[in-house]
Amino acid sequence: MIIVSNTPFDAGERLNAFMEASQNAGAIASFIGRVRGEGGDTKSLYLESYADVTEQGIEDATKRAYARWPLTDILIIHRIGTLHAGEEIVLVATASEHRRAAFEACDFLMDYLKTEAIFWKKEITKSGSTWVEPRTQDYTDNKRWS
Amino acid sequence: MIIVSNTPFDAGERLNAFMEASQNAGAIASFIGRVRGEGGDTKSLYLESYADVTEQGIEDATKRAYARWPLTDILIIHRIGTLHAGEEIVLVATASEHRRAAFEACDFLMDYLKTEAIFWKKEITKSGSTWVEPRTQDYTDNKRWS
Amino acid sequence: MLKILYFGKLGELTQLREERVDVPNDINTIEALKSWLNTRHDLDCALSHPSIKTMIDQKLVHTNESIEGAQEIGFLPPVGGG
Amino acid sequence: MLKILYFGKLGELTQLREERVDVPNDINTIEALKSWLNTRHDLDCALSHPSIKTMIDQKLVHTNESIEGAQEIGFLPPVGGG
Repeated sequence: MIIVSNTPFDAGERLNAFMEASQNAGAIASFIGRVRGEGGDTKSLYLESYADVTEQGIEDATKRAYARWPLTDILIIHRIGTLHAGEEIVLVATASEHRRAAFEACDFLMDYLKTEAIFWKKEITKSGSTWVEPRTQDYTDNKRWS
Repeated sequence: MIIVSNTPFDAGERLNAFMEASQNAGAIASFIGRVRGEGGDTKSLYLESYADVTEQGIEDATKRAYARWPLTDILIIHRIGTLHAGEEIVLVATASEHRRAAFEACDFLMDYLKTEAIFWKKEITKSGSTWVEPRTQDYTDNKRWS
Repeated sequence: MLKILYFGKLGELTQLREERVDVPNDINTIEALKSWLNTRHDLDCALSHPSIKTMIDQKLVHTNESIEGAQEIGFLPPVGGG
Repeated sequence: MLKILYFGKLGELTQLREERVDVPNDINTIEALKSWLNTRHDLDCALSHPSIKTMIDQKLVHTNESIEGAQEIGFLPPVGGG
């Protein structure tokens, strides 16, 4: 399931529902990214997507994951709009019979989301705002899968 | 936090509480292992530990993880006793500022739990029961970190 | 009328996220359209920067393609979510 | 009295998970204790298998150590959880 939405979500609840729906998988890996709740300089994020283009791109990435690893299910939830400190940006969960497959597919999908998925991300702090681009490390991580 | 207990736990709820407690981490990786709810041959597990020795061993593994990766927090919950199909056996969650650190530490801790942690695991099916030992792949996975 | 979408920092530069424009007849390729829009919004060549990708009707284009028949053009700065 | 713990499949073979035993005076090393317990529970050398690890007072021992002064001996088949 792929959800790109400007509504906050409850990560634990979504993960439980995902597990409920994929009973035959013994291994579930997940990753949650969120806006850090930093001490002084409270930060918020603003995320943009390109409608169906964004979802189609994520869909294609999940197809590559299914082709590469023996997965029973994938869940990707990605927020858009304005996000405040402490809010979840992204949840990726992968279910498999095999621990390594679940871990690697989750890792792969996060690398896709960080570097290739059609999102734009602005960091807003008290001192101003900047559009964030992937770091060199993100691109390097993503190359591990090609 | 390390919990070895014969009481079932709610993975989503525990993960939410973990995230609540580690507000400054932007990246949370987790792994859940559970008893597969297989079609015909319903399986249950029986898990034994060696009291404080088991918890001390896990504690030492988390110290190695903290020394190796920049983590803000680790949660490990491991069931003992009798577990039925669909029940969670283990939850490992790692919180960090860095995605790779969270993923790798979670992966490392699961490898520890699979091959070195002081547990004994019996699989019970309609056709009988067997004590499960780590597979060759589990030992190979675990060697990645040494 | 051609629908133009400006994403991320481009939307800030143009101060609009999308617009519908009547493109002059002699503007019929991506590069020509970029130049025309750069001027129109006083963008100081922002659209012509090599990091900006273009989608015609939601498909990525890699060369200076014709915009004839296009309904929607999207200009995409470097992407990344998560 | 010495407390002996049999884990995993060893507990099934002995049909008990733990016991307290009066060890004869001439049984004063791990190997001697294993042999004595193998016989006592009709274990067909199960305790002497190289895969079985031993803990004296919850510390792993790697050689045929003395059990003098020990309170608790644990016999551990290959471990693994998760």
